Amino acid sequence: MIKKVLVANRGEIAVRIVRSCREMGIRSVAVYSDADRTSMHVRYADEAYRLGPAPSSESYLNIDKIISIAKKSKADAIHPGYGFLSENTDFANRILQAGLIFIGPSAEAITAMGDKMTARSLMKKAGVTIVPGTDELPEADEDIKKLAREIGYPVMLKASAGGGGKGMRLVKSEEDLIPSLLRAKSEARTAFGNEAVYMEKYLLEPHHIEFQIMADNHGHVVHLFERECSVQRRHQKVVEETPSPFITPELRAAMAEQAIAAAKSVNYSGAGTVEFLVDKDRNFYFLEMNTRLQVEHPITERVTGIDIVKAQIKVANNEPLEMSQNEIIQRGHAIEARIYAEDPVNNFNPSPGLIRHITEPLGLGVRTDGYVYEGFEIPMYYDPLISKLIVWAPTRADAIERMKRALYEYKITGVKTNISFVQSIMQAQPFVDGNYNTHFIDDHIDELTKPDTSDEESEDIAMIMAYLDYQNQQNKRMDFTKKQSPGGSNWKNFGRLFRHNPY
Amino acid sequence: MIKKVLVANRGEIAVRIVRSCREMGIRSVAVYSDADRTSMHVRYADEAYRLGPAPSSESYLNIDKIISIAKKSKADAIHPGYGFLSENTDFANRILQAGLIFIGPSAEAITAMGDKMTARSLMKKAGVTIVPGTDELPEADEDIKKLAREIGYPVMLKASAGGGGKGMRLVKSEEDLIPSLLRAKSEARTAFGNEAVYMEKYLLEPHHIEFQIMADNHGHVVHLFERECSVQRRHQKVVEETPSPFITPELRAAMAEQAIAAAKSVNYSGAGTVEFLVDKDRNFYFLEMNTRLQVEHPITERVTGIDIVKAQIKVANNEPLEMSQNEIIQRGHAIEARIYAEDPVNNFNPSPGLIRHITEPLGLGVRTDGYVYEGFEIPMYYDPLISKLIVWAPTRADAIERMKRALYEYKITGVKTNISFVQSIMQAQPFVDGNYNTHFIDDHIDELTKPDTSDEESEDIAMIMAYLDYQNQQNKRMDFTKKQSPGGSNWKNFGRLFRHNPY
Amino acid sequence: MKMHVKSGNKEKSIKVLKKEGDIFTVSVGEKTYELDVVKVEEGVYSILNNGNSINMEMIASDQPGNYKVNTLYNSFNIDVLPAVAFSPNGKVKKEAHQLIKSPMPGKIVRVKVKVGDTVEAGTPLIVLSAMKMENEIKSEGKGTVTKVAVKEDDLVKDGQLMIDIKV
Amino acid sequence: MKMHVKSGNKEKSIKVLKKEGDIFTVSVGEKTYELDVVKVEEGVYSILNNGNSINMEMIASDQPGNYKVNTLYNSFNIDVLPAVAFSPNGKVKKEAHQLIKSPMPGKIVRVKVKVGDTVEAGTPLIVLSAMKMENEIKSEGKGTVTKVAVKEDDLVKDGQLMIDIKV
Repeated sequence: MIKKVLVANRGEIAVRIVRSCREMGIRSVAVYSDADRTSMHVRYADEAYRLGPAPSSESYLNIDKIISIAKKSKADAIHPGYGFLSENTDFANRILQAGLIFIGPSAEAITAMGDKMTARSLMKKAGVTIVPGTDELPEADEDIKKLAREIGYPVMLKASAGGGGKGMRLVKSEEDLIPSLLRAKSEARTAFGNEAVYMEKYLLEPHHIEFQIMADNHGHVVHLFERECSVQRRHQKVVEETPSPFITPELRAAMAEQAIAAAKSVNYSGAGTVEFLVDKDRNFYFLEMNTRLQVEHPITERVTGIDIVKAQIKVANNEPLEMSQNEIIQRGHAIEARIYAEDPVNNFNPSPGLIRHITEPLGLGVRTDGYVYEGFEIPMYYDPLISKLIVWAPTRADAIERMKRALYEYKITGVKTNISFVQSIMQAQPFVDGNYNTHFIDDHIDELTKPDTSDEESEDIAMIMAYLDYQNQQNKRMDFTKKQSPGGSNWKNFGRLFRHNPY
Repeated sequence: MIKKVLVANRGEIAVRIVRSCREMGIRSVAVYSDADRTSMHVRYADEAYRLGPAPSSESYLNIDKIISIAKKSKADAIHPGYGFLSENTDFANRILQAGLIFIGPSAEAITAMGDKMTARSLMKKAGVTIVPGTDELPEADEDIKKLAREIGYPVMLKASAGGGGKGMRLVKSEEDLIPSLLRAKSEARTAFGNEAVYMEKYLLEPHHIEFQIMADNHGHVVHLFERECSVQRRHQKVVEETPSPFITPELRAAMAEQAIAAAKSVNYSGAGTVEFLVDKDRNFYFLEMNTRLQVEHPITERVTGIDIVKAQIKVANNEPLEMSQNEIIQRGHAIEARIYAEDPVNNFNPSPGLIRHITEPLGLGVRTDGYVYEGFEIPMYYDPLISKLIVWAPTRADAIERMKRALYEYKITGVKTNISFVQSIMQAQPFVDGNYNTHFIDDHIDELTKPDTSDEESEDIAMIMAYLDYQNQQNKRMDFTKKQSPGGSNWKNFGRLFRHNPY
Repeated sequence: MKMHVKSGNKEKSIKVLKKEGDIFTVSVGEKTYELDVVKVEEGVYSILNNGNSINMEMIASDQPGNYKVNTLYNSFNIDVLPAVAFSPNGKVKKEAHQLIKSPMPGKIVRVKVKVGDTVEAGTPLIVLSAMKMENEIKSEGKGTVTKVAVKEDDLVKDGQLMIDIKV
Repeated sequence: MKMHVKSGNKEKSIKVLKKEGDIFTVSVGEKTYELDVVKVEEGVYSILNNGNSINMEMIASDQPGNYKVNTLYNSFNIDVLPAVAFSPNGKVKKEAHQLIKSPMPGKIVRVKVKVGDTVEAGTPLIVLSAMKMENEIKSEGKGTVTKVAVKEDDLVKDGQLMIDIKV
């Protein structure tokens, strides 16, 4: 029985994993880089140990150090979260060699699925449909160009070890091919320590739809239905929903069957995700299998009622799955919005920095999984994901209205965020109609990022408030010392704007 | 069609109602007393208008003023929330006379159920079982004592116009009868403007179990299952859960049938709650019907998926109910904890004051409905309810673990709260076993309020931190001016404890 | 600098032996702790003690050096005693007055005694209303009312003196 | 005191005509507003304008009088111009330099030009990395590099000058 889990990750997913540990009575161990000493996962876990300097390569990717902390803290299992070492075969092996439990699938399954090219040939054998494409690309530019011409533009370059959009480039014409390849290789090397890149046909109006898989060590494999993840920018998901508004019940059944076949072909264990591309004619192709917890797992949790992290831990404990396929029912509709520290109107540039003020959306049907708090400085070394906002409602239309309400309540300042950008997505007709594919953001970027037509009244009042605040600042020192505070201390200077009348 | 709703209330319930309005595209109008200008419902609604001075009688109970604001702001409906004017027949009538929609049942139904004595005789006629008791009490002390002796001690004194524990007193022996009566009358007068009090037999080991009713204007009445509300202090609910761990499926069906009969007997419309007392032998008695939204409605929302406020508004729009009885299914288990600004170790004394710091519990299966924020001063004029923490999980055991996790995350300082008291309830064996009745808190008050045996290490570290913080304060002014801030302003002084080394 | 700190009845001497970056080595009474201390929010500290992650919130009161310290499940009332003011033998003179202070912010509904009245243990003194609850405040012992500092409808703060009773 | 306030290209004069408690009567350009203004959190105001409930957050920048003001869906960049400094005809001299500033906090991965290089519109200047994304920053027009203020592996702040190009 697992009694103490080391979470080899940071940010919202580390906090989320510790939450489930806490509910199961399992002690949690956080690890942190120097940039994360004040991060919420450190404060929230039962124990916390320093890994090393800020760069991932010296901290969250440092296998030796993580395992030595696990031993020292007497953790009996390691949860890798997503990203970082979550799909690293060496890490899984080293954990097992150290006599610890890896909360994830076997090293063999990671290896098989982790290298996208191996996975493609494996799926071909298992009878799972794959997207036309290449093996690892040859050295010579001319050979690469030839392959691209054979497949036909546009083509997609992908890091073999990839995930999360890193090392991925869409190439529309031959002149962009080699520069894009160099950039993709560079990103792949930085992100995964492996610069192998391959090429795939780029499908027309494709949907990105994935199936959540749960499997135990006793041969049971179930799916927890699909997630529609076609709202993407820079090949990173922004909004996910379940059920998909695009697929039919028949298509859902066919895809679920292949997803389970894919998982079974590698004797999968634990939580995993089989990603498909579905073209406009509803042909579907295996894209890849992520052998880890997925960022967007909460929408599946919300419609099925299953806590996927708890289920992972139980599987790692060798327990059989608690649910059979016909007991798993999708109820209502769930949507997740990823809240990033980024500037949507400026090419989605990341915006690390100090969180000045935050108001979480609350109330009926709303969940946030985040990790920042007022006064926390988001480091520039890691992902720009601040939090995930998940809503549920009986119908898709209600869920969209609820998401709009929650986004209205969600206030984060100090850093730039994509909150109003997501609000624009919720109001865009193709999204409201459920009629969108992975080009949605690119095709509508202008209307999605255009500022609301500002009414003159709002602007006038903003000008007045800037003026009043400025005048108040000039008078502040005097007010501050004059103020009678009930607590005896000037804790915060709220309430009446001016303590005396300066006019 | 309702397009603009005035919410004649304050606090968490006003915010909660505005949330559903916002999701329905309905504009919301807040009203506020002078003590509530900065209250969240004022900030969160689309519009806000002043009612009057802080005391309820001059603000939230001022019918004339509320209706004139509704007219002025062109609201077409009024939602009364709970408490205040929510069960006031005059208010309902005046709203109709003004040509506005009252979001609630007919004035007749309020009158019938609002006066507890009338309701008793009505229920008797409708074949609903009632608790043995009296009509309005006679004048003479001796006559009252005689009635009490006939019923047999202990007896319960209740305000005829009552609700929420106000004007309610348990009397165990004759010597306490008259003093308790005077106190009950005084509270009833203050709270409801009506000092009529009656007496009921006090049942042994009683459970307080209530059924949520939804009815439309077209003769349909459904129930949304029960809520177990036996965890009470001073006759006010602290923790509620659904399903009840006490009742059997047969009992549930029998109670549901009587609940619907009670509602039908007054041609009920909208959301209402039929409260029962269930004794240790599972005999059940009609207690009262609350003709309004109930504080604890969110647990019902969570297990049924129905937004009760939206359903109320749709009924007020004359729409037929969207759901038939057999489509309403209870899934999983939900628990609500009421978070009060009070001091459990000091007789639950209220603790109004300034909120210094608040951290909301977040993540899977957690909802909070609140209204306070950092820097807000909880007024002393109104209810001590700060927020409601609602959790859901597939099973009762999981829900308790999740509640403990959420309470662990919930931090409110500046005022005293009952958060750690609720944490003790979640750990108390009778609660864990689902084996408790309305005496639970009184019977276990010592163990529920006893501080955790403080380990020496915690205390040592607390002493060190007080010392370090004190020293830091002494050095602060110097640090503050020395600090290089990236934003150019000393926004907050976080991070390293001392900017220089004073040792 | 060695100082004394009180928590409830316990009193210990504290000394910072070493400070390196955020790591404080501190002796408390007989024991020594090595703590990694970072201030994360206003009045909130994250502390790592030998790997254990602890969050503590400090609420300073009106009195200098007096803190309420909230940990996970405990709350300590702690006084930092300035070395000069520290006098181990200086006992406060036994109180000959019963000072009735308001246990909460609220409004005076009724004052049931006047100056000169003699009271017994249990005599009702004041009815105080806050958040719609009426609370009767009673005398803890016998004595004579020497001062009534509030009247009906007055708003009182937490801890405000209402009545002085000479024992 | 009448002052000028700028929002983007718009410039208006503002004057507080009356202040009673929290009610401010203010003229802005041609219009007059009566606003109920209360500060509710640090930098956050609740404003009632003729019944409409508005929340505004003010973020002061380094420059005195410069604010980013966030409303529900809009964000305004506003400058309060001190009356003395206000000079309606004082236009800034046309910029003869292209100043390449960092668009975000990050780390310099590569510097692709050196002092003396001539660049065209679209010439890659710098590769900047933040939050695991590499961004190539290009020249907007032609010119000559006169200054390179950063080198590889430098950490830069948002808005920090990296390269100066003489147009």
